[in-house]
Formats: sequence, C-alpha cells, structure tokens
Amino acid sequence: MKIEYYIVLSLALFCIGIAGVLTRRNAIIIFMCIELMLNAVNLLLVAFSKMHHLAGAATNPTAGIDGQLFVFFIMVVAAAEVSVGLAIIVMMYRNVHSVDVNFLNRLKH
Amino acid sequence: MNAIIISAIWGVVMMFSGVFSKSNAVVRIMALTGIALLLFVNVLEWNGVQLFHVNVRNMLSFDSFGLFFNTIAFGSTALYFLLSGRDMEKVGLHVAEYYALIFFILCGISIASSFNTLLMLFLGIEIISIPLYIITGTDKRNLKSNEASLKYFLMGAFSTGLMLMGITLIYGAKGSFNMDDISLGTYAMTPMLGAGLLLLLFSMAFKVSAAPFHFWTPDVYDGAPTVFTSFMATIVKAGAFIAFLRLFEGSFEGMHPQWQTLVAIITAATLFIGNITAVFQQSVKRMLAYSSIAQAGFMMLALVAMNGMAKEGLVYYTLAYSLATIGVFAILIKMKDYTFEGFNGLAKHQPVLAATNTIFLLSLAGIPATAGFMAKFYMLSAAVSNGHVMWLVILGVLCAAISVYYYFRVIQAMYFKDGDTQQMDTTPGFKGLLVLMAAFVVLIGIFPQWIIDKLYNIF
Amino acid sequence: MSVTVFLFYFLSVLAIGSALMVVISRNPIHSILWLIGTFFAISGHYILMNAQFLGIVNIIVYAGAIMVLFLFVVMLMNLNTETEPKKNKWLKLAGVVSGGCLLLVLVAALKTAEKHGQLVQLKEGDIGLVGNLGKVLFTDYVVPFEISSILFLSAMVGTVVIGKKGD
Amino acid sequence: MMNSILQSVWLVPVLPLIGFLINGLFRNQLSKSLVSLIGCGTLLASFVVSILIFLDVKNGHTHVAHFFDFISVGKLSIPFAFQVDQLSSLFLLIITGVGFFIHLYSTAYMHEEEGPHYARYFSYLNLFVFSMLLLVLGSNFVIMFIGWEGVGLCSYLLIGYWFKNTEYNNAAKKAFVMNRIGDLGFLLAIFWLIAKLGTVTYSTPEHTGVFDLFSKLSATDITGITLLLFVGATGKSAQIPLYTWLPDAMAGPTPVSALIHAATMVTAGIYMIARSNILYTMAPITQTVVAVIGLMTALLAATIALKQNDIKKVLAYSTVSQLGYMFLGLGVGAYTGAVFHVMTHAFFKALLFLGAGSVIHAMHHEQDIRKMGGLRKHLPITHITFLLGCIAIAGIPPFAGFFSKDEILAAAWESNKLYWILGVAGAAMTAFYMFRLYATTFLGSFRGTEEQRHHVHESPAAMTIPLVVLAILSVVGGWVGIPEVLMKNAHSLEHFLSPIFAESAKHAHEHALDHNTEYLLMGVSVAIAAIAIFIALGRFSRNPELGEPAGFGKVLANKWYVDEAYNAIIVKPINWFGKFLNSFIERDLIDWVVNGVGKLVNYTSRQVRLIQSGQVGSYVLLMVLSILLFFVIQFFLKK
Amino acid sequence: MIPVLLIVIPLLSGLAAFFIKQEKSAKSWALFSVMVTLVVSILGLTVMKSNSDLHANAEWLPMLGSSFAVGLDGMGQLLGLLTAVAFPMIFIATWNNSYRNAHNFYALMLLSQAGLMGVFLAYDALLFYFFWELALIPAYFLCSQWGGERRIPVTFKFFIYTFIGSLLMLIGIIYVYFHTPGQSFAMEEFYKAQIAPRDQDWLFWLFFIAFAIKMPIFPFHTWQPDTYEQSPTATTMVLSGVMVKMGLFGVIRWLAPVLPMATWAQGDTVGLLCVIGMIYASLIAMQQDDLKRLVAYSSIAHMGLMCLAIFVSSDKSMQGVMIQMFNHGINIIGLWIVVELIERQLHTRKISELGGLAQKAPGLAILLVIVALANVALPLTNAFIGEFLLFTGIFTSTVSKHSYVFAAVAGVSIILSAVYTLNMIQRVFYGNTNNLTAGVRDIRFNEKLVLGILVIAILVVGVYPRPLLELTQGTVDAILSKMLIKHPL
Repeated sequence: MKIEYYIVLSLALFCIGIAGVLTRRNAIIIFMCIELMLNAVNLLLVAFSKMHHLAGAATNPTAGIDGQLFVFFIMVVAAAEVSVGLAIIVMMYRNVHSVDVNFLNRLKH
Repeated sequence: MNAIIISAIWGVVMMFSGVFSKSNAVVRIMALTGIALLLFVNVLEWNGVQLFHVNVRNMLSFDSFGLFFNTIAFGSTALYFLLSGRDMEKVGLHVAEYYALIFFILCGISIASSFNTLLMLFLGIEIISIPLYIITGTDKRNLKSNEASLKYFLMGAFSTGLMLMGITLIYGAKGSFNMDDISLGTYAMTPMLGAGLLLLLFSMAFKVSAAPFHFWTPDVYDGAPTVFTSFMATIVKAGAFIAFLRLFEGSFEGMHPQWQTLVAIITAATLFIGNITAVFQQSVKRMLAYSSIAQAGFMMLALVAMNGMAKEGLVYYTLAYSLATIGVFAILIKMKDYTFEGFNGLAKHQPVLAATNTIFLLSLAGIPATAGFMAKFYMLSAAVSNGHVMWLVILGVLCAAISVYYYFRVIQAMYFKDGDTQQMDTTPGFKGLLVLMAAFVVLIGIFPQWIIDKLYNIF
Repeated sequence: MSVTVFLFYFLSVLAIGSALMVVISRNPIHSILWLIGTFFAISGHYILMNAQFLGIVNIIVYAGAIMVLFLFVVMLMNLNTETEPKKNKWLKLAGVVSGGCLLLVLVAALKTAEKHGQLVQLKEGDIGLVGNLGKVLFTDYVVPFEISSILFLSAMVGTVVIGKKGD
Repeated sequence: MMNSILQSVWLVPVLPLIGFLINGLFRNQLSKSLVSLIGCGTLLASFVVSILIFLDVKNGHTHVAHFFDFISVGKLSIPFAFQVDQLSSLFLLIITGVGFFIHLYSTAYMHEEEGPHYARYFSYLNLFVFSMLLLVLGSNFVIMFIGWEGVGLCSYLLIGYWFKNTEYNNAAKKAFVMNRIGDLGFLLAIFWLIAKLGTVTYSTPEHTGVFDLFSKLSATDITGITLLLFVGATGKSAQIPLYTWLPDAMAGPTPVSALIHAATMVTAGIYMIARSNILYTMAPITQTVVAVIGLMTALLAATIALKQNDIKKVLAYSTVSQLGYMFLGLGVGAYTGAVFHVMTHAFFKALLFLGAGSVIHAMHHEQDIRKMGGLRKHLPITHITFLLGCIAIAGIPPFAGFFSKDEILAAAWESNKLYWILGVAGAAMTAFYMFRLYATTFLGSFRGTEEQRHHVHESPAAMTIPLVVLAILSVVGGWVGIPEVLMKNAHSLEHFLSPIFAESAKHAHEHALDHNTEYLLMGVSVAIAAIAIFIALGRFSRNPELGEPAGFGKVLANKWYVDEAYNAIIVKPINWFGKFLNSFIERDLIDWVVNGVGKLVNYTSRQVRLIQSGQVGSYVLLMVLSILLFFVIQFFLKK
Repeated sequence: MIPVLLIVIPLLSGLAAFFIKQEKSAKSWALFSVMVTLVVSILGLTVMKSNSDLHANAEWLPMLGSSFAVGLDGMGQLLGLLTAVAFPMIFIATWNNSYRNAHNFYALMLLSQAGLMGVFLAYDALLFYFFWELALIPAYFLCSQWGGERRIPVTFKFFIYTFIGSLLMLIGIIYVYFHTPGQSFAMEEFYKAQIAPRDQDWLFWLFFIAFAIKMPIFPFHTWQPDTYEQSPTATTMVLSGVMVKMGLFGVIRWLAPVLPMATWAQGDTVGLLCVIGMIYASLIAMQQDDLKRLVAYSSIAHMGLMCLAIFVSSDKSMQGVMIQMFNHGINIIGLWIVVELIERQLHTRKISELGGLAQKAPGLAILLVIVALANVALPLTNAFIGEFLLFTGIFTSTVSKHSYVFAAVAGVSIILSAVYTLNMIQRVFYGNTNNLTAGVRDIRFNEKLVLGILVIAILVVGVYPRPLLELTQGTVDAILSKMLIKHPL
C-alpha cells in the first residue's frame, strides 16, 4: 500500500476531528473529536513506522519501531488526559448542570 | 536528570505530606525544602555531579543552557513559594496536592529544557499541561475557574493533537524522533517536513501563548486562582519558551530562513494583539494576562533571530520577566480589588509595596536600569543583528511604547490618585523579600554581565 | 483487487464513515458508539499492518476503557437525549468549511511529499509484535516509560483534586 | 600718539555707563539731586573728553582702540574695538554735547517724578548715551549693531517710561518691533559680509577690513548688502516704510524725544550709511533707492505734519521729514551734506523739542496746540529760542538749517532735477507747518483753561540754559559748512570729514554746479520757504484752525491712514494667522493627530479585544483559520 | 574622576534623600548636594584639567562591548556646568516652596540631575541611552506627582512620546553597534562605523526623531507646552533649562558624527522643519495667555534655531549652538523663576489677569526685563552671542543650498520673539494694577539672589564670551572634522 493513501486517510480523520471540534458544543463530544484526531495521528504514525521499516529493515531489523512506541505513549497520555478532562467536565457539570461549552463565557474580552 | 528525578520524587513526597500532616505550615516548609533541594541538585548537576546514573539513551541531553534555565526556574519558584505560598492555602483544601502538582510541573519543565527527542518534548509538555489544567480549576466553586479550566483543557488537548500531527509528519519525513537525526541535512523545506514544522510551530505557539494561538491565555489567566496565574504566567511560560527554542534550534535551524518570516508574522501578531488589547482592560489581572502575551511576543524575537545573542537573551528575558511578574502578582494577590481603581492611593498606605511594584512594572515596561530593559535590549539586538526583520524590531519598540501605557496606569493609580486605605495581610518578611527582589531586578538591570558571571562562578 | 487492498479500503471507509457519524450524530451516546466503531476500524488497520500489539491495545484501552469512561460520564450526566443546544448554523458551516479547507490544504501541501510512492509494509514485519516492542520499550525507551508514570501520577492527583467533593 | 587723549576714548562711553549703573542700582537710596549730579556729571565729563578727542582728531589723529576679542570663532574674529576718526568724533561731540544739555534740561523737566523713578529715568538716559556712543565708536559692524540695538532698547524703555499708561507702552513696543524689523536687515547684511569677506571690521591697517576689500564683492552682493543695511537704517531712522513708530514715540518724556527721537538715535541710520559710504557709492541702485525713499519720506511726513495739532507730533513728523532729507543727501552722494544736516538738525530739533517741552511743562502737560496760543508773553525765552529754531529748520540764511539743507538740495539738483523740485516743495511745507506751529502756540491769544493761565510761567534755568545754548548753536551751527559759492574754503566740515569720504569721492562723478545755478537754487528755495512762512504766519497768528479737519485735510490729519493700513495688512493677518495656527493647526491638527494616535490605539484595543469572545468554539475556529492562512502563505504564496 | 563624581554625587545623594523625611532637612541636603556637584564641576573647569581627571573608563558589559566610559570634553564641560549651575539656582529660587512628600521631590530632582549629567558625560552609546531614560523617569514622576490639574494625562503623553522616540533611537544605536569595527558601543567606535548611505538615511530618522521629540522640533512638539504648563515650575526649569539640551547634545554627539552623510543629505529637510517650527512657535506664542505656555513656545522657537544651526555644519553655527545651549538654559530658567514667583503669589499665570506688577515689584520687573531681553537676544546679553553665531553660521554655510532662505526666514522669528516677549512684559508688568495684583510684594532675597546671579551671568557671557567659546572649540573642531569628512563639497 502506498503511503499517500494512509496520509490522506489520516488527514481525513484528523480534519473530521477538527471539524467536529468546530461544529459541536457539547464538551464531551468535542473531547471525543480530539480523541479522534489523536487516533488519526496514531494511524499515520503506524503507517510511517511500517514504511520506514520496509525501507530500513535490511540494515536495522528494528527500523521504524520507534513510531509504534510513540503511538503507545500517545495512548498513555491520552488516557491520562481523558481522566483529567472528564474530571473537569464533571466538575463543570456539577456547578452549572450543563456541558455546553458556550454556556460558560464569563471570561471574555 | 537530578532535577527530573528529585522533582518527581518530591511531588510524591508532597502528596503524602498532605496525608500525614494537616498543618499547612508543615506542607509549606516541606515544599520549600523541596524546592531548595531541587535547586541544589540542579546546581550540582551543573557542576557535573550526577546523583543518578541513568542511561538516557540520547533522549535527554543536559547542557548548561538547560541547566541554567532550570536554575532560574527553580529559583523563581522558590521565590514564588516564599511570596505567595500562604495565598495558595486560600484557594482550597488540597494544599499539599497543589504543591505536588507544581513539583510535577517543574519536572515537566526540566524535561522540556533538556529533551533531545520529540517524544520527550511531547511528554514534557504534557506533564506541564495536565497539572496546569487542574490547578486552573482548583477554585472549584468559582465558575470562572471552572470555565478557565475547561477552556484550557479543550484547547490544550486540541493543540496537543496538532503537535502530534506535526511530530508524525516529521517522523514520516525523517524516520526518527531524535533531534540530531532530524536536523541532519535539514535545509530545504520539503512538504512533509514543512507541514510538520508548521504544525509543531503552531502548537508551541499555543503553549507560549503567541497570537493567533493565544486565545486561551487571557481567559485562563483571568479565571485561574491568581496565585496560580502567577506561576503559569512566569515559570511555565518560560519553560515552554525554552522548549520552543530548543526544538527549533535543535531541529530546524538549517531551515531558519524558510520559517523565519512565518515566525516573524506570528511575533508581530503577538506583539500587536498582546499590547493593544491590554490597553483597554479594566482588571489588572486580565491586563497582566495580555501583558504576558505581549512579553511572549518579545521573547518570540529570540526565535525569529535565532542566534547566540537570542539564546542568551531569552534566558535573561525569562529571568527578568519571571521575577517582575512574580512580584507584581504577589502584590496583586494581596489586593481586594483587581481593577485599576483598586490600586488607587496604594503608595500612601503601602509605600513599600507601591515602590517595589513600580520597579517590577518598570522592568516589565523595559525601562533602563531594570532587568526588563536589558532583556528587551538583548532581544532587539538579536533581531537587529539578524538583519532581516527591521520592520519587526520597529513594530516591537512601538508596541513596547504602548505597553508603557498600561503598566503606567497601575503606577499612576498607586502614586497619583487617592484611594481608600486597604487592610492587607502583609508580613515584614513578605515586604523584605519584595524589596530584595526589586533590588535584584535593578541590579541585574544595571550589571547583567556581572550578575550572570557571578552566577556562573557560584554554581 | 487483493484481499489486503479490499480490507484497506473497507476499513478506511468504515473509519471515515464512523468518524463522520461521530460528528453528525445528535445523540451523544450514538456519537460514542460511532467513535468506538472508528476505533475498531483503526485497530483493523493496525492489524493489517501487522502492528498487533497496538491493535489490541487500541481496542482495550481506547474502545474499551476510555470510551466506556465516556459512556459512563454521559450516562451519569443523563445526557443521552438530544439536549445539545443548536449551534449557530453559520458557525457550524464555517466549522465544516474550514475543516474541509484544512484537509484540502494539507492534502495539497503533502501531494508532492518527499516520501510519495513509498510503500507501507502490510501483513509482514515483526516490529509490531509485543515481544519486539517490549524489548525496545524496556531498554531504549525506559526513561520515557518511567516518566510517563509521572504523567499518570499528576493526572491522578489532579483527578482527585478536581473530582473530590466537599470543598 | 602714545599719550594721546585718543587712548582714553573708552572713557567716553564708560562714564555714562557708570552713571547708569550707579543710578540704576542705587535708585532707591540716592537723593534726586545726587542722581542729577551723577547723571549730568558723567555726561559732562564725557563731553569734555569728547571735545578733547575732537580737537585731537582735528589735528589729523585717528585711532583704533582694541580692547578684547569679543567673538572669535575659526577665522571669524570680531574684536571689541573703538575707532576714533573724524566721523565718530563729530558724532561723539553731538551726542555728548546735546546729550548733556538735555540731561541738564531733564533735571528740571522731570523734577516732579518720585526719587526711584527719577533715578530710573536718568539711568535710562545714561544707558542710552552709552549705547549711542558704542554705536558710533565701534570699529566694526557688530559693535555698531550692539549700540544699534542698545539705543533701540533705551528708546523702548524711555518711551514706555510712564509704564502705567498702556498707550505709551504700545508706542514703546511699536518702536522696538519696528526697529527690530530694520535690525534684521542690518543683521542679514552683516551675515552677508561675513559670508563674502569673512570680516565685519571697517578697515584695518593691513587692509583686510570691509572697506578695504569692497572690490571683492560682486555687484549683486554689494547691492544686496547696502539695501539690507538701508533696511536697518529705515527702521532706526524712521523712513518709509518703517517710520510710523517715531510719531508714536512722542509718548515718552519730551527731553527723550529731543535726545533720542530727534537729535541722536534716529540719525544712526545716516551715520551708518555715511560710515559705509564707499559701499553705497559702489551700489548705484541702492543709492537711487535711498534717495527716492528719503525724498518720499520727507514729503509724506511733511504733508502729515501740516495737519497735526499735537505740538510734539508736528515736531516728530518734521523729524521724519528732515531725516528723509538726510537720506536724500546720502542717496545723491552728498555724504558730508547729510552728516552736516544731522549736526544742524540735532541742534535745532533738540531746541524745538526742548522748547516744546518747556511749553508743555508750563501748560501742565497739555500738548494740543489748539489749547495754547499767546504764550509769547508768558514764556519769553522759550518763545525766542523756539522762533530761532523754526527759522533754522525753515532754511532761512544764515541759520544753521539753511546751509545743510541747501547742500543736500544742491547735490540733489546735480543728481536729478526732480529730486530738487520735490525737495524744495518739502522745504516749503516744512517752513509752513513750523510756522503754523509757532503761530498757533505763541501768537494770538491764550486759549487754555483759567487754571493753566494762572500757572503759566517761564521754565527754570536748568531748562532755559540748554534752550539758549542750543538756540545759539542753531544760529551759528551752520557756519562750519558755508558753501564754496558763498565763501571760499569756509566749508570746514567738508574739509574735516574728507578723509572719511575720500574713497567715495574718487569713485563719484565730479561735476560741480556752476555758481549761477547754485545762487539760483538757493534763492528759489529760500524764497519759497519765506513765502511759506509768511502765509503760515498770516493764516494762523490771528485765527488758528481749531476745528476738526475735513476732506483731504482729514486724510492728512489721520496720517494718510498708514497706521490703519499697516494694521489691516500686516498686524491683523499675522494675528489672525497666529490664532489660526494656535487653534486650528496646533490643537485641531497636530495635537489631534498625536492624541488621535492614542485614541486610535484605544479604539483598536476596544475592537480587537472583542475577538476574545469568550467562546471556545470561536477561539478554535480562529486558530484553525490562522493555521489555514499560514499553510497557504507558506506553501502556496511564498515562491 | 571628575565625571564620575558628577554623576555619582547626585545619584547617591538622591537615593539618600528618599529617606530624609523632614522637609527642611531634605531641602538642605539637596541644596548641599547640588552645591557640591557645582564645586566639582568648577574644579573640573579650573584646577583638575588633566586627562585622567576628566576621563574615566570602567568595565561594565564586556561581552557587549560596552563600558562605563565617561568624560568631559568641551561640550561636556559646558553642559555639565549648565546642569551643575541650574540645580542650585532652581533649589534656591524655589526655596520657599513647600511640597507634599518633599523628600521624594528632592530625591527625584537629584536623580534627574544624575541622569542629565550621565547623558552629557557618557562616552558610550549604551550608557548614554541608559542615562537618557534615567533622566526621563524622575521627570515623569516629578510632573505627575506635583504638577497641575491635568498633570496625569499630560505628563503621560510626554512620557510616552519621548519614550517612543528613545526606543527608536535604541534600535538605531543597536544597528550602528553591529556596524562598528569592533562591535562596541564606545564613542570612538561609533564614529568609525561604516554604514551604507542608504541605511544611513533611515537610521538618521530613527535617531533624529528621538532627539526631535526631546528638543522639540515641529511637528513633534505638542507634548511640550502642556507638560511645561502642568509641571511644577522647578521641574519645568529642569525640563526646559537642561533637559531639552539633551536633544541637541544627542544630535551633536551621537548623530551628526556617526551618520555624517545622512546628516548632510537630510539637513535641508530638518532645516525646513526647524524653520517652520520657529515661525510657527513664535506665532503661536503670540497668542498665548498662559505665561508658561508662552515661554514654552518661545523655547520651541529657540530650539528650532539651534537645531537648524547644527545641520548647516559650519564652525560658527556649531559654536553658536554650544554657547547658546548654555545661554538658553540660563535664560529660560530665569524666565521660569519669574513665572514661578508670579504664580506663587497670585495663583494665576493668565496674562490677561495680570498687570501693573512693575509698580509693586520693581525688582522683579527689572530682572525680568533683563532676562526677557536676553530671551530676544539683545546685544550684550548672552543670547546675542549665541544667536549671532547661529545666524552667521547658517547664513554662511556651504552645506545647505538654502541657507540664505533659512537664515532670512528664521530671522523673522527674531522680530516675532520681540513681539511676544514685549507683549508679555507689557501686559504683566506695565499698565495699572488690578484687584489681584494690587497686593503683590516684591521678590525676596533668595529669589533676588538667583535672578541677580543669572543676570550677571547673562551680561558677563554677553560681553565676554571667549572663555565659553574657547572651551568648546576643541569639541566643535572634532565634531566638524567627523561630519565633513565624507562631505562631497
């Protein structure tokens, strides 16, 4: 499979995520869209990893492995982020009983 | 490595100190001990003493630049603890946890100042960011704090996404996360490399609150408990800048001409928006938020210029900026009223606070004989010596002139207007420390070289 | 069309389609479910690329743990109805358009990318296997691995600070 | 030479300066008599030294006394030095002599003033004499300029001596400003000289002075320089167009008018041109201008004088007119004649002013001649001396005015017949208005109030002695310049001054008038003057014109509305322009722009901060849009 | 030694003055300090004239190539003397004034003296810039704290205005720094900087705008009348007597010799601005009703002339500028003292409300008249020497093509200056008294003393200017040799 397919696929997912962030008001959904963006990145990283592996396997049997490890770390971070993010959203919900991001706009100008 | 490990450990220690002691004083003393220890071990490392023998596999590299910055960051934090530690206790019950989070952030800063691979950069930035999301929201009953926290989190996560996409594209192009590999032969801006660089640039710009990625800054700084705003606006921002500089110097210096214009545009926008918007603020806190954007614009000049002077200057700038901002915030926290009117007549009732505040503000405005001037001088010199961005330099000084407007509004309020007496719980120690800081600001403003040399010699 | 290619296209369409549904769905629950679908599709991709470890982890961590957490929160908040207020349709349009534009621009920018035409190894190569990954992770990558524990610690502390009731 | 009195020339100005300092600094302590003593005494001493100097110069000695380097920059060196020669010694004599008598006169005239003010008056007078001496003694144009401005200052101070009166102050201010306008011309001429010749010294033994190097100047330069110098002269010597200050200057005490605005200061312009005669001789265009301006001034002032009713105003316009004659003389190359006229004019005009002062003193500060009349009986000495002065100014032989005026007119005839005709016309008017004045004041019946009649009495000796002395001088003063045609080699003044004008004489066209023409000219002018006198006496001795003039007379009485015209053409527009600048350009434009920048920043701030809408969605949208923009810039625009 | 003392004495005594809470003591301390400074300055002029006495150089920022280099050349001596003389005069003349928080007032005054001294004595561009700003800050506080009603916005405008200018100059300094042969801020190195003519042109304006704002030159002048009006008079004296000289000084020391070609090329443009400004300011001065504003505009006109004279680059004009800087300082301080005396007694500066003061205060009137006459450059006053040389230099200049026009038009301002000055004298001092002015006292001894000294200075310099001219001859020659070195003529 040529790499550009993966690039386009990932970018498409990434941009869908961005579009989701832009179009939705529900904090949770926005957060999910961000997760979608991260997954797009992960996919691309794995694809690159395999691409580099194919190119460099002759000299280095573990060529490209770092890409996949990076994905692992992204997942780790994402998990941590989710816990914090959801805590924040829950805290907000407790106070205002809404998860609408536009609901809170005291801070402006 | 010393700093990373000790700060992480001390973060855990602080967590437990909250469990074992209900006394805030004990926690505070623990924290001060920790920061002193941190400072100490960092200086030790600077002098070549490694407490831990860890094979970092070329993922981190501890150069004197990073270590020097760490020293500044830890020193500033120590001052911050001393000045504003008590005020942290007013935010909420989890004092020990706040300290723990701050130590974790310091750990992230240590990583960000010494990373040698994009992975460590990513981790470092995240270790800084995630605790920040939390301490922004620590004032849980305060809707502003909630809002700030949520905004910060959503946008921060978004920018993380951008950063990761950038890293991925660079990985795609160069096949490695290691900066040495990336910078190898990186002279032409090929599409994938370019796109990756741009995305990284945007996400880093977000972290240092450079326009047009600065939107979170005013709201978050405004909404966060003031005592934490102080920390965020100074040490954290400085750390992000060091990471920014490290990244672009280490990875993309070969392509400097290709991205210089873009960074110059971002710098110009930052300077402009930061300064212009600060003019119309009514709250000093929010004004300081915008001013931190404006100061970021000046620090961005280092990236635009990207030469020896810029690097040296950026460290100096972070020092000057952090000291002054911590001082101003420490005083601001004591105020009942955060508007400009709240400062009316302060000079009459609290001459020491007013005088020191004036020196800090003068330093922020970049008036000679304060550290802020030398900092701006370094930045301007770096940009001028670069030679390609004279327009930016001129815009910079015009913006600096605008900045005088809002900084001096505070001075005017304190000195030239009459206001009510305010009861403020200030201790002699607090005032003494402020005076010392102000003196230091003036001293390094007049003898920067001397001070820096001395620092080098002592440590 | 070989099976691999067919699978690639199938998974891609599935991923994009579910992703779109995540954004489009009015009901948060549906969004979450669609997102899980997307993750499955992406996991399929991983497995297609012989990145088995990641494929599994993706399903366990993302589709399993994380999305369940999301689901749990949504349910907890009783948000499973279509209560989300309508966003200004122009803003929505702007969001969609700018997202689309970004895609266009990124794709156009990378159209002539330097790695153009390089192949991605599918179904072969053993770097994605747990053993290999683990070996590297605990040798070369041990420092970041340990450091990510700090991240978790701070996230944990944070969640406690934020989530604890009563002050 | 070493022990010559000329070495002590510094005494001449320094003595009055000392008088000024003492009177000025200790004005509150000194008694009035002491003040008079110091004021007059210093001047008397100065006068004595001047006489000695004059006598020495008459023996052919001249001297340049160098004191110190005043300004010395690079190649430009301006020494503080005095030049004693025929011209300056003559002027010394006039200044200190006439000055002394006027000081003496003042002791009585100003006796009513309070002590400090009295002292102030004398200190000003002394300062004036000092400045005037500086003016004539200076050995270069800069020192002359110092004196030049100095006398202007003293004139200002003395005109505004009674400073409570706003009118007087306005007059003083006007005098100063008008002088300043002229001074600018003078200054520019000095700069021009420095630019071209690098020096301002008249002449040096090494022949590096201005008058030694004049041949180096191009025609343009010399014309320009002389014209600018002449501008200076029009200011100081009250010529068209800058003459209007002089009549107003009569606001000052009458002795001041006599000393400054008749005898000495106003002749500074003549002195200056006479001093730089060689330059003028080399600049025929300027000469014509000088002559024409002089003549026009003479006529214009004479016509105005015809209808004035203020005794001092008449004399003032008469002074302007006479000064015009002097310039006419200078313009036609009769330098000696002009200087001669300066001298005689100093005598009789000072006399007339002092006489007028005596009248005013007697009439308790009444100056309107319509309210006088018949003073002949009450003020016998004043009357006689005044009459003598009138005859002298009218140019009746053998009084002083005749000789000097005749010399100028003769030279005018040589130059251009029209000059002469107009000059004679002016002379006729002079005779007419002087005798109108005389007749209205002294003849006829007394028209003042009863109280005035009661108090009218002859002035004290301190006032009459100067009158008598000056009257004698007015009579005999002309005899030093009896023309060739009347008496061979009797023109001792010409002989005396010849070294000064020698260079000019070389360049001038020599064609003396034949005797017949000269007799004829003299005869005609005297006859016309005499006729004018008789008409005037006939008309005004019995029934003076007391009503307001009408028709053309009104135009004359209002001085041709020149002041009004100046006001409308120059003063008002400048004021208006200043107001315009102040309110419009300064406030509404420049300040508006400056403040506008501030406001713009504020406004921009107000607008820009709206971007910070508080909504995460819009923040992210803006970020994405910026990302888009940056991508476009980086990848699709920059090539 | 001497220059270091000149800076350090006021600096330290100023800092010390912050802690003297007693008004009387603070006042005396300040006076004592400035007297010491004056003595040191005179010592530098008379006894201690060796090179080592007059120059000092200490390491400051070796990495940047900047050092604490100070020295007294002729121009420095002259302006140092002016600064040293001005402050005692000001303190004595305002001895009877009472200020809120007097210790702060005097401390700031002393600090501004230190800043001014530093500006005039610095031999290093960065040091110069340092002091340039240091002089500004105390002035800002002085004006804002003890000024008139509108003091806050007005002085703020002043501050920002000058600050923008100085920041632009800072860019220029940095730019030149990078073009010096040895990457140094030292003055000699700056004079050796090689800068292409094209760059000189825009650099010139970066520098010049800073100096033009300070002087001020039309159209950068609008801060000045407002500030002078609103400042406490003691500060106004510092501002107008000494501080405006910073602009001229800057042009002479840091602009003309550093960018000679641009100075030559832009000379006519600047000249035009100066000439317009002179006439403009004079005309506006004629319209003023406020004494302070009148003097302020008059000052603008005078500064315009001096600035013009620099740009014609002739030895006479340059000497004229030197001596006139001193004279203008003396004269305008005299004028301000008079204004201050009037305002303190009558609480008004409106010319229209005054009148007849000469009757009540003859001493004041006489001294004022002399100072005012010096202001209009009457011969035998000091300003005549200055203006004569200025005009001579302008007129005889070979550098400017339009020097005749400049001289002639500028000459008109001489007339106008006479008009407004005499107007002022007349309307304030002459005429009859009114209700307000009927009760005026004459001046006190200390004021008489100061004005008397000023008047003596005016006359002495007016009659015997040689010592001053000789003092600055060397500097003028040096500067001109730098300025004309690449001169095409």
